[in-house]
Amino acid sequence: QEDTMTIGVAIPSATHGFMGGLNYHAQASIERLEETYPQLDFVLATAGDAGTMVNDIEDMVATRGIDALVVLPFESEPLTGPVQSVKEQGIWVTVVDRGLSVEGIEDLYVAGDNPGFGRVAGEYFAETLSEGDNIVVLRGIPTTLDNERVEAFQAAIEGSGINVLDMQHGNWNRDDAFNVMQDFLSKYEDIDAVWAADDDMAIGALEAISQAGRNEEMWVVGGAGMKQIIKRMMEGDPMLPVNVTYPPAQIATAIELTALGLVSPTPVSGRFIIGSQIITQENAEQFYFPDSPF
Amino acid sequence: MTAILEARGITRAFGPIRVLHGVDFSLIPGEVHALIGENGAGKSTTMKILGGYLAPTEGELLLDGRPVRFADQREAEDAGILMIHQEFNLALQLTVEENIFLGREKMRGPFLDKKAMREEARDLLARLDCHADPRTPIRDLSVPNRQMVEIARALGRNARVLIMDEPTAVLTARETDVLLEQIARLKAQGTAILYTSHKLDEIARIADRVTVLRDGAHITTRPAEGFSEHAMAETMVGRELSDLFPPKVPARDDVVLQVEGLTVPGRVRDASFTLRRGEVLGFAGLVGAGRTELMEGIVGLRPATGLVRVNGQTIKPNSVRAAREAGLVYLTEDRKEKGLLLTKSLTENLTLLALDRFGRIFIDKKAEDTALTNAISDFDIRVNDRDMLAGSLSGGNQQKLLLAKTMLAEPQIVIIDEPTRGIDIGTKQQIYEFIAALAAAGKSVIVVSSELTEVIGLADRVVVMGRGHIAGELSGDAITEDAILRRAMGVDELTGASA
Amino acid sequence: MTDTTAAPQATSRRRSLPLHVLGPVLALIALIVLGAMLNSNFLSYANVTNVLARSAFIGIIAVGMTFVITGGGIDLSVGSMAAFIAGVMIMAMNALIPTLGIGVPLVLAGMGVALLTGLAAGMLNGFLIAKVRIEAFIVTLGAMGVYRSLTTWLADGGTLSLDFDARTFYRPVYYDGILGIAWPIIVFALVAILGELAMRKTPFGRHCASLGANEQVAKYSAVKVDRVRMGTYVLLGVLVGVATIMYVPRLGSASGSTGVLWELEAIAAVIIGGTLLKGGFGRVWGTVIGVLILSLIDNILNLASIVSPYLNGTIQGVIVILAVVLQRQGKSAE
Amino acid sequence: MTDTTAAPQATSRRRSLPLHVLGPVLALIALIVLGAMLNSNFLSYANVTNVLARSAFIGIIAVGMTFVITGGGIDLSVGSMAAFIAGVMIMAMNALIPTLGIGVPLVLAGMGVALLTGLAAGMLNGFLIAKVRIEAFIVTLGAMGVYRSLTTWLADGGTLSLDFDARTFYRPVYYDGILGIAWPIIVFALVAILGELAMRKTPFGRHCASLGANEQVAKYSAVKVDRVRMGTYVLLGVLVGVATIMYVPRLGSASGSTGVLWELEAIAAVIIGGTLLKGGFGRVWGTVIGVLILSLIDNILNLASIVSPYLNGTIQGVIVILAVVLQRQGKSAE
Ligand SMILES: Nc1ncnc2c1ncn2[C@@H]1O[C@H](COP(=O)(O)OP(=O)(O)OP(=O)(O)O)[C@@H](O)[C@H]1O
Ligand SMILES: Nc1ncnc2c1ncn2[C@@H]1O[C@H](COP(=O)(O)OP(=O)(O)OP(=O)(O)O)[C@@H](O)[C@H]1O
Ligand SMILES: [Mg+2]
Ligand SMILES: [Mg+2]
Repeated sequence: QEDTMTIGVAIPSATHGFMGGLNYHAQASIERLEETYPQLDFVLATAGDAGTMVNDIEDMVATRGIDALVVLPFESEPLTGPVQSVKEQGIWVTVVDRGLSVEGIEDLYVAGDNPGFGRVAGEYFAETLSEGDNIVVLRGIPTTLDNERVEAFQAAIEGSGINVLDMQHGNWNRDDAFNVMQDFLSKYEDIDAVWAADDDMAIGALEAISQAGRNEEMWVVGGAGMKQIIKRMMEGDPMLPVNVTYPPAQIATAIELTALGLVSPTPVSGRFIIGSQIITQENAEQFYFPDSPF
Repeated sequence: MTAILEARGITRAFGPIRVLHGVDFSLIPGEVHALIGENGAGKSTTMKILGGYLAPTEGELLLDGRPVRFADQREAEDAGILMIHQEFNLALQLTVEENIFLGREKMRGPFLDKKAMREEARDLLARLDCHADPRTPIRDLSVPNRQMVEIARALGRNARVLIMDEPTAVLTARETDVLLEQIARLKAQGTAILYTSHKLDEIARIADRVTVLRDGAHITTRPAEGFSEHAMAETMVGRELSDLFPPKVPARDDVVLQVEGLTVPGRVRDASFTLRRGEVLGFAGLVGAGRTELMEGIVGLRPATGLVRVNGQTIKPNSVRAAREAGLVYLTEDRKEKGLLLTKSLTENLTLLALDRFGRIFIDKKAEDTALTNAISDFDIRVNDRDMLAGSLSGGNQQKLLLAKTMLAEPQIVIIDEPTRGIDIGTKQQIYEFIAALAAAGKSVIVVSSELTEVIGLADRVVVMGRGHIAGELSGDAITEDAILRRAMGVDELTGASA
Repeated sequence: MTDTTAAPQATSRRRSLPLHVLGPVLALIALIVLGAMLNSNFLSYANVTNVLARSAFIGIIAVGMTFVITGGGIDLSVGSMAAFIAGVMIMAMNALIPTLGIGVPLVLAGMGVALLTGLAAGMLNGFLIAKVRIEAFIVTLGAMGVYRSLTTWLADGGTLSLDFDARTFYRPVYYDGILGIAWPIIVFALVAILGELAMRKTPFGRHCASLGANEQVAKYSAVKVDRVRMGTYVLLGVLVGVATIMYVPRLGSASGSTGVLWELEAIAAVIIGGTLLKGGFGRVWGTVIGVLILSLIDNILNLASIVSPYLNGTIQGVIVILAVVLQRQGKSAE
Repeated sequence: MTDTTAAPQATSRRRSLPLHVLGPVLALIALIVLGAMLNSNFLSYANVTNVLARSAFIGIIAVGMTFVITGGGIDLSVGSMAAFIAGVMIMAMNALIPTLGIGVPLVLAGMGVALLTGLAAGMLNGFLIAKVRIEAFIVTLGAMGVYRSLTTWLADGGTLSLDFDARTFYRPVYYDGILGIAWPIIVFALVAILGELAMRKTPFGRHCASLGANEQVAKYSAVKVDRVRMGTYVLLGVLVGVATIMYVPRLGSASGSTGVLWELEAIAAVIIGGTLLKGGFGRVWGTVIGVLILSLIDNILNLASIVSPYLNGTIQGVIVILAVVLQRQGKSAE
């Protein structure tokens, strides 16, 4: 009883597909670990903005006496100070996905590769398209993260002669992406490809394209491997040649490693960067998780 | 003596319509100057111009002999001119004290001096023989008490000129006396008072001079001495007036309304009475006797217990709809808060109660239009424009519209609370005839009124209420002012002793 | 005398009324002209259809909102209610596929579920507001949180998707139409016309306005105040159901982020259209114009790429305020 | 006669007043008891300090909102206004470091910028509402979009961060205090006390209430209606500035997602506290209770991990409605 240990998990709430997947994996791994290690207790809090996430973390420390914190910072800057003070109280800190703005606070860092996410997609565009081809880009919610991805994408296609006709925010949202894509299609006669930067937006964009009857003209690259998209890729949908991974399961990895660090003497600190890979029709099967909500 | 406030050739137009045509007028310190005229003659408009609430379209105002132009009401108030409006000008959610001192709060240091204000409010009200608690929100006061607050507010501001637009319309005789005493006191202190009322006996009692307006034009200004009530009435209306009350028609025998043991918690206990076909039943009582509450309880507007039978059939309690379907309709005494939608057109107001008669699925706008035409002619509503808002009608004409609205529902039994509040004498006569005609046609009418002459002149039978229960009933020749008052007061003393 | 003076007034009203009425119409025309100038495809059949069809969801909801606001109420829950209804509808349809197979019965069953869920949600709001007498703002703010979170919970944090084949079958309800007019546009037009009729020609519309103008007076005029108030929320709930029926076939999915901020958009459309927020006066056709103005702003911003997309919100906000200023100026001129 | 009838009325008021007044207080106590039962650390110094300190932002804003709502207005822009002010303040401070160095002058300059920006934003809202006479709902809805997007634009889509050293210097303004009471709590308490005094003991408070109760009456009573209305928005703007001054040292950054939904939280707190949404009556202490209730709900949900976090929104929504039901029941009993 006495050595019951508590792990706090603070993540953003499930406001779009990717975060939904992340929430799913967090809950699933917590359930799994609670069964495996009866001496572990978990507190899961989801927040809709940075301030609330800080509140949640404060509550975990003050009232639940956590021994370790796994946090996916809603935003890097505002979370840096509060997480640092958690660390100063001798609590183990695992940071997931978005790094803090001061280095060396966390014991363990597990992350996807945001610039990689943009770069891999950009490289595919640069390879596949030829000079003078036109593309449009659907961006996410304006955030640092979105900026990093888009900058890396732009860097990767630089010099390829690909023409970026337009970029608008689809906010990682199907409906917004649908509307923006409809308007792109009205505005531009010739579009050869779409970088939707997220599979939720890809779904909206695909729908708008097929409504306009321009399926033959262009293809779409989304990202993060949503199961519906992967399924369509497995079936060989020509509009979805590739996808780029950005695994929501990284949170599970982080939680599991943290738990392991608490219950066993094995040192698990360090940095684990889960690189973004390209998914093609051939390897799609490996990335298909029919049970995940994402 | 020189005039403190004078108007020269004042005209006023609303949009393209002129409602005042070159009115000349003067007010001398220490006099009570009465302004009389029919509904819509322009009395309120004239008063608002003098009080700084409205700007004249043409003409000029002179204050102490010098031309002035009030940019807003505040400037008029700074010049010592205050006005009591015909329609209440109180914020319902605020308390009595807050309303009385609104805009000129007493301070102690940086904070309000609530205690001083409360005390002064109490004193002012006491001068008017009104004992409302200064901490009560206006919402919880009866209509007469609200009027007293309104008057107290004006008294508290030590005006040089006090303009009173029908201050007694909602008061009973007793409170009117108190108010008139106060007016006499102010007059003795040299305040100039401009006064209007449709109760011509008051005018005869207190006025020094009388100005008559008709259709927005100045007809005459005369000393009140030797200007008889009858002469005033005829000058206002511009024609001969016959007897005010029509002859009474005897009621039939069958009972149409039977009220048994009706109790409105906290307001009325155990009231029972009957009403026969073709009868005009009067309800008299002092302010706060609970007549309004009883009537509202009967028609389902207030939670009440007890039985209400119409033609022997018990009607569903606490349902206005059920009462209305049984042919029972109530006309409220509070036309501004409960009677009319002031921001809506005349038609929408007229047909609201009887909307089901204008088509089940779609409203028949043509029929509505005809109904408005009929209402305007039947009730002599003076409208400038059929599309105007109800709130732009003069006070008396609003009352007529309210009557028309109620009658449009073709009730079998109609309860009229203060039917002639703010109505000019010519129209009063029309309304009385209308009530008599209703009774003659086999409808039944309950008239709740604080004007005893009205109850006496109209009713076959009078129920007197006091302190929340029925204190007695009079009929035929036994209905006299004295008998009614004695019953109302007698009960007062009796329960006062037992309490 | 009254006759002769009445005449000029009547004409002046007729003359000045348009100014105030025209406010929103002018704003709409200005936007259309601007759009046409910025992009030649703006007035193309495809773009016009796109804009109108996607206005339909907010539009149908805003028509219902017009009644609620006219009656002196407000409903902040409509966006999340739409998400919730969509979620329930999708789950119900998926569950019914084994029984009903894929076909018209399935779609009809789904529509039935959507309408009933809307009805129930509207009744719940209406009950708490009209009978329990809690501020509409609080009830619907609470309901907003409740439906939003229930939807996320139903979707397990992710997205609820309609079965692929069912989706393919249902899809034409958004994308097809008759005589080249898409279904959502037809339904929106129908709802708007019926709404306009109900507001102007029926006792219900009158009663809503009287309720919003002065509840006491309405009560004293034998208007069943509670029932009318309840009615406005129920009507709105059902219309949210109708909007959802048009929404689900579009993308075939629902999640916690479906319908975010629809409530504010719908309320803004209603007010831009000239309905008074404090109640007592409402006009449905104005709401339709308000909805179109809001959709067009988005469309034009996408078509034009004038400035940094970060500033879209600024432009939107300013135009919304300007549209209302235009309308108010018209009114005060009158 | 009137005396004797008035007497029972007065006593009944005195007896039942507490019931209605106590509504929110009871809800608060119920929550505290629940929290203490769920977790023994709930009443610990650290937790109480955390909850109170973080309530301060919404709390300070909600005190200002109480005046706006009492005066018959509403302000939907406060959340995004806070984000905008925070952004401007951070940029100003970063820009001033070369001149002023890191120290008290820099912090004071930042505070000055925040207050001035708040003042200006409040004046703009107030001007459009009181002078140009546009619906408050529309003005502030538009302003909400404008400030939100301006903040995103200033941050270039990302986050605006205060220089790290300046941040370290400024940090104690949130985290430290005197006599063990954190600064935000002290400032919140001060604002609440001054607000309560202003509402109840000064003409300004009275004039706000009269404005909300009946504008016409207020005008006829020589209340400077426009100025009072403007005053409420300016006061709120300045208080948003004050809240931002406490907020920036906490997170040291601002982005487009700062202060999202604060407006609804502040309005909800005001209404839970017993202020009438339609204006005419307001109480600041009630608002404070409302804010605490809202903060405690969040805190307790974190204490307990009762159910799926997806359902937190449901629980929150239901509790908010229940808190107001409690209060209304009290009122109707009266
Ligand atoms: N705001 C307004 N808009 C249009 N017409 C108005 C307005 N105010 C008053 N009127 C019109 O001016 C005329 C005079 O109204 P006023 O209120 O002065 O009459 P009054 O003599 O006070 O009548 P009453 O005895 O019924 O109170 C009426 O025909 C009325 O309809
Ligand atoms: N809305 C209200 N809230 C609380 N008390 C009220 C309200 N309206 C009236 N009262 C009180 O009820 C009692 C009776 O009201 P009211 O004076 O209307 O009776 P009434 O017999 O109809 O008199 P009248 O019609 O002459 O004014 C009074 O004591 C009054 O103060
Ligand atoms: Mg008058
Ligand atoms: Mg009465």
